[in-house]
Amino acid sequence: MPESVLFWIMGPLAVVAAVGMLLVKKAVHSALLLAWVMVTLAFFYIAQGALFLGIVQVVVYTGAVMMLFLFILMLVGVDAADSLTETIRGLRPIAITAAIGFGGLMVSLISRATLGREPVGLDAANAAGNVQGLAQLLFSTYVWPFEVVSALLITAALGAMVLAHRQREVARPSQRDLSEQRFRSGSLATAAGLPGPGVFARHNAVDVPALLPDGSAAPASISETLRTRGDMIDSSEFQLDQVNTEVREEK
Amino acid sequence: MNYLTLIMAIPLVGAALIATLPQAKSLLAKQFALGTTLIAAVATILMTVKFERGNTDLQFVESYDWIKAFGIKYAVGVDGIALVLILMTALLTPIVVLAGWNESDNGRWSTKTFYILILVLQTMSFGVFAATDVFLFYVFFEAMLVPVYFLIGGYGSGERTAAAVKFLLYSLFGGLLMLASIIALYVLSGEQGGHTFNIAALSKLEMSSTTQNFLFLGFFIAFAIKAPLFPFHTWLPDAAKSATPGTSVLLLGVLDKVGTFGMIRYCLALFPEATKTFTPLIITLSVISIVYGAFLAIGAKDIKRLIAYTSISHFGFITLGIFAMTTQGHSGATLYMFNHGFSTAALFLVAGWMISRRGSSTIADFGGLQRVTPVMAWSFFIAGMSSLALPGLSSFVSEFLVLVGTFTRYPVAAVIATFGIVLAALYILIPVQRSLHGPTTPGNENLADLNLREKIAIAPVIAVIVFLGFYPAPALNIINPAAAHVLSQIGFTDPAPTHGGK
Amino acid sequence: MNPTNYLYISALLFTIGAIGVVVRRNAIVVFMCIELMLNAANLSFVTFARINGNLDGQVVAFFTMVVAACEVVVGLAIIVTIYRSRRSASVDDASLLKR
Amino acid sequence: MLVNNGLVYLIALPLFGAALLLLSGRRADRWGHLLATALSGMSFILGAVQFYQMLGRSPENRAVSQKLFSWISVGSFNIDAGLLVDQLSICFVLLITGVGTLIHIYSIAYMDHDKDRRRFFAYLNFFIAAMLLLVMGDSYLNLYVGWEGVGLASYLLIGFWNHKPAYATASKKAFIANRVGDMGLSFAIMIAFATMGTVSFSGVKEAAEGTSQGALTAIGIMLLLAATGKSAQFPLQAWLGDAMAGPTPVSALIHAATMVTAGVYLITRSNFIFDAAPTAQLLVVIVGAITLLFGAIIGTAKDDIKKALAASTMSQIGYMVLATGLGPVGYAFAIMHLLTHGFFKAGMFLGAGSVMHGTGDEVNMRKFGGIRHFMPITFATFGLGYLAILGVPPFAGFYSKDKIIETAFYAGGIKGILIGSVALFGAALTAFYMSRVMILTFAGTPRYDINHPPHESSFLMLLPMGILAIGSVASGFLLARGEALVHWLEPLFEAHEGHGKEILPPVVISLMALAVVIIGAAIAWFKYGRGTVADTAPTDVSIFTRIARRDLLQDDFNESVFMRPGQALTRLLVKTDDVVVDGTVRGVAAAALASGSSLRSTQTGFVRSYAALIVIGAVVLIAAIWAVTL
Repeated sequence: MPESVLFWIMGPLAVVAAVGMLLVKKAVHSALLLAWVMVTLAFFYIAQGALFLGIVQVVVYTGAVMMLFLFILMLVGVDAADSLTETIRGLRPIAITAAIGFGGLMVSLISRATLGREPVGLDAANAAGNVQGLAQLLFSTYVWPFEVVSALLITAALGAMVLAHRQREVARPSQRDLSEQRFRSGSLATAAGLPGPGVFARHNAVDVPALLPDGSAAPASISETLRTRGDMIDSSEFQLDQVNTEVREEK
Repeated sequence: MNYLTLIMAIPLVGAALIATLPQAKSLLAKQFALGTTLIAAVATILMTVKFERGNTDLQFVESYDWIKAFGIKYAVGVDGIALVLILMTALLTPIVVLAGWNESDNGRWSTKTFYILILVLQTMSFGVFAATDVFLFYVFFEAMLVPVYFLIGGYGSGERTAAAVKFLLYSLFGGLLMLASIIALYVLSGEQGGHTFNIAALSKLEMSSTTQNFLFLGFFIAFAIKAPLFPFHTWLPDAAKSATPGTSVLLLGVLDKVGTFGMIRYCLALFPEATKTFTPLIITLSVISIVYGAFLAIGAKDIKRLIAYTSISHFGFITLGIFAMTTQGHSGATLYMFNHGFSTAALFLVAGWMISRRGSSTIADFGGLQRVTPVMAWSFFIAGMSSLALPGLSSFVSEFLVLVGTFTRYPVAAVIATFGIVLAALYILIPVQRSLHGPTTPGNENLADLNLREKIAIAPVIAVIVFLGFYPAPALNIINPAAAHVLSQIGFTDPAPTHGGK
Repeated sequence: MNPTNYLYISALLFTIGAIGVVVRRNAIVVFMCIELMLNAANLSFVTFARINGNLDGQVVAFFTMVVAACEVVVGLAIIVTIYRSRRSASVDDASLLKR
Repeated sequence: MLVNNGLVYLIALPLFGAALLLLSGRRADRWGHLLATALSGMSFILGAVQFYQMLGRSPENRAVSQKLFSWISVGSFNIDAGLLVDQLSICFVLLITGVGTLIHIYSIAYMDHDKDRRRFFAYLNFFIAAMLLLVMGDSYLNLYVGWEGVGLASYLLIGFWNHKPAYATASKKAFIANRVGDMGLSFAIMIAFATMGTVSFSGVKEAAEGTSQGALTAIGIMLLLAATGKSAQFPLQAWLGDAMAGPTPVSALIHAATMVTAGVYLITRSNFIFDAAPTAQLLVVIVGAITLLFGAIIGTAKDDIKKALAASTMSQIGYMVLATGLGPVGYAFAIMHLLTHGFFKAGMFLGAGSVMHGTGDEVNMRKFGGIRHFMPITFATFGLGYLAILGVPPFAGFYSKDKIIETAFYAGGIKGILIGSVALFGAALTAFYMSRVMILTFAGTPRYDINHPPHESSFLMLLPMGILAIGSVASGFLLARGEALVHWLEPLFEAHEGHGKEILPPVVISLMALAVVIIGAAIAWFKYGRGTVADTAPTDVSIFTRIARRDLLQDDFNESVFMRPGQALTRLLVKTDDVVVDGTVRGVAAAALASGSSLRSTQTGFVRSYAALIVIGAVVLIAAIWAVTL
């Protein structure tokens, strides 16, 4: 019974998380939801007597692979929030209909399929321990695929390195080059460097844009990453609404 | 190791060695290729010597399981017919290598690649003639296309890519039909006591006449495209025109023989009843090929296309001989395959030298070569004489045997085919007159005559042509028992003299 | 409990993953959806292993994980490369297949 | 039959010479012609030895044979490379090697200035070998080898100066006309094998008895076709005139004395077939008669001395063919005329060559005249030949030609009278055109630059002319004395019962022949001998003369009936191949391309749409499985 309880609680949650993956705007959120689904699956594995896989799922997938995803998200930029509007006309309804049809067919197939016997269960197979049982198979029957897969892994690692490696075609610009470039660009407005963030004496955090003389915010004063991510705090509250220009009478 | 596997392995080993050579050493690659093909030729000659002439069984037989699940074997063996074709291949390849010493220089890829392709092609050719497993045959049959495709597409001239693709598509189309037939045979064999691809076993299958007819057509169309027979011939002139002369020699001399060889080995042996059904049609096509090819040759303006068309005419003779179903026709056709290899080789090689010197393959651009380059002109003339089957040269023996053999059973076909010999005189003498005779036309005054290498290359070809013209017995002794055996297996006997009905 | 329920949930997750591949445009999200589909398949394998009473299904699931890892590594590297040259991670922008 | 293993050397010697001269290249320039002449001479000596030995044996045992090796052997088709020399062959062997050697000698001087003299001698030797093989082969197929061999030699020699386009064309024309004839020989061999199962002379002779008339007639007609090709008989006569493009010794040897008579040899050799096939025999007579007149008429109109002689050759061979068509009585006379003709015509050709040599290669007779003063020996030898061809007693032609005319008259019935008259009329025409040649060339006043008079030829050229002149005088008498040749050849032919019905006594026929000859010569004298002759051919002549000058329209006929339609057909087929046959293929390719490019629009390039398609595909697949398992 504990398994049923686990299933009926975790299962729907996993489905909800998966659906959420499709709906959320930001990729980071998708990644987090996916991590949740994976953890759920790890539970399921362990519940089904696949202890080793369950652990691997948590360690490798949720740990390593998802980290990789997040890492790349960071590299690529967190601006990667799609607009969820469809650009290819008619694709979405077709895709969703087809996918639902697919799912429906699968479900109906599964429900129609009968084994003709009760599920065996893994008690016998796991008698010597799940890890030992798996090892037995991996290093005997499946030793050849195992070796091949290891070769594949190495190849993939090398391939990723080759792909990700960027050959520099021109020398890295020196500070002098950058400076000259600034001066030669169309306007001299930024020649002396971009303005620093923060509102003097009120707020000096990096996410608050500086105020221009007319009191409006200067977007160029904060990091582009923060700007695109939308983590730019509205600086208007720090703005002095009206500078009291009235000179008080000296007592 | 058995001879057949040995001769198939030699070129492959050579190719592997050449592959290890540095790219820059093209001369070394050429020398390696020549050496390899010479070794293969010597091995093949030894094999021919060891061959038991009178024995009609397959010889040098080998059989190993290849793909057990489907009963596919690496099974090889030769009878007299296959042997002469293997011998021809083995003799022609070193000549081609030597004659086309500089053919690979202007190719898309390196010289190394050219010779690797040639050597691989040689192995495939040996294999296709030696295979006694239908599936193995099919594999070789299709695999041969690959090196030829690259040889035409990579080293040819003019519209070489288009020609290569045309060649490939035509051949693949035929191969596909054959594959369907082969699978059908395999299925049938499964229904009748065990899946197999063995020819001997397949020839004993029971089939309804409709099945036989369809399967026969599958094989026959593949071979008719390869041979090529009218109306499946249009790839040949394009391919021959675009390929290098050496490639053309292998294409017409060796590759196309697979078609006519296949007709004997597969169409006749596997489907004797269907053969009888289709014989009138095939005889008609052969006769059309003879006359049609000859007329097109007469009308050809390009010397390479001309030679290709003459070959279509000659292949008509070969097919005619095969389907005449007489010993003379069969022996003649097989001998014709051998002889045609050499006479076409001579024609193409000399034409190739003429073209490379003049920089044009249009007949009208030549003129008066006899005075400028006598040795080259003579070589071309002798090759031409062999092509028009002058008595005393090898083609005559085979052509006459085909005609006599056909006449005893199909007099009308033989009579029409004989008109081909007058047309042959025209299609040879017209280019001879235009290019060799007459005053030396501008552009031809300073052509160089054959150099020593070229003389060494062409001499053995002409020697074979002349020798077999006067004394064809060495070849006929090998062919005759096999040809008679094929006929007796499918139940044909020569017509007896009729005495005109008296 | 009847193990078939796991199969249902596997089918559902797989379908959701498939929809995600089609409708999302961010290459990384598409990738994650593919991972979801793989995981769904893995769940089926593990379930079948249980139904059949042997560990072969688990072994296959294990292999799938390794292959999926490889795929992620290479795939993400490709995404990075594309992003570098095109400044975009949208799969629609990379419609190089047509040209 | 006796076996003599030395026969092969007759052929091998000149063949060796040809190969050696061709292969050794310029190195042999200095001695090549001498070697070739010597080898030809040795062949003649060997032939003479054979002849001498033959004389010593009884008539039945005279034939000798040699089997070299099995040439082609497939099933029941067994051809040995075998040689056979019997009474008929030996006549040819002696003629070929004898006249051949003389012409070798002549050519040494004639071709002295040609830098390709070695090649010329190589060809000559090759011709001798091939011609010997033709007459010595023991089966039709062996004969065929020689038959095409001489065709090739003739092609090479006609085209010896092939850098002149017209000459190259002439050689090609000869080869192709010959090939048409060769086709006939092929047919004959094929029919013989299909009906009798053998193609050797002895085998066919035996089997002919049991073979139906129809088959024999077919073989006969095909052999006749072969003969018309090689011997320039109607309707394949057109090549001979153009063949005069070759050097004159070639014209003398090949196109007068030997090769062109091969057809007569073939028919005579196949007497057992023609004797059993009267229809074929009748055709032979008709062909002979037509050609006889055809050649003679052309001869009257030609101004080119060699072409006039060529036309005469055609006509004389017509006589021979006519004779062979008359059955057993005629064979011996045909051979006799062949031999005497070999002497006098070769002699006249050499004479013509000598004249050309002396006048700087001029061939137009209207540019000659009075040459007898400058070239007396040539005049004498040519004159003897002239008397011989006219059939003036006791010169050689009288014995042979008279007999043919006589036999023709005795052939019986209307046919006899008809062909006899044709032969007689032919004799008159012969007298006319030969006298014309004689008068225009040697008599009258010079019509050339008198400051550069012709000069007599060298001894090496005059010697063969002299010997041949002696032959022209004496050969007829020697062969006819006591019917020597008739008895010599008798064992080869079916026995025959004397002549046919003698409608006129032989003396009367001889006198008639003599009379028409005198009339013909006289007309020529009145027309050309008395006044001056224009040095250009008059153009205001009758339509008949114009047609005769155009070789009786033979080339126009061939051109309009065979050549132009053939060319049109070729062009049509080339077009068809490109448009219809290859067009179909290209059409299929184009259709594939078109359908491809229309399907291409479904490929948007968006990965996601492909993914959607994959999903749809999976749905369809699963639905299919679901439906099947339902």
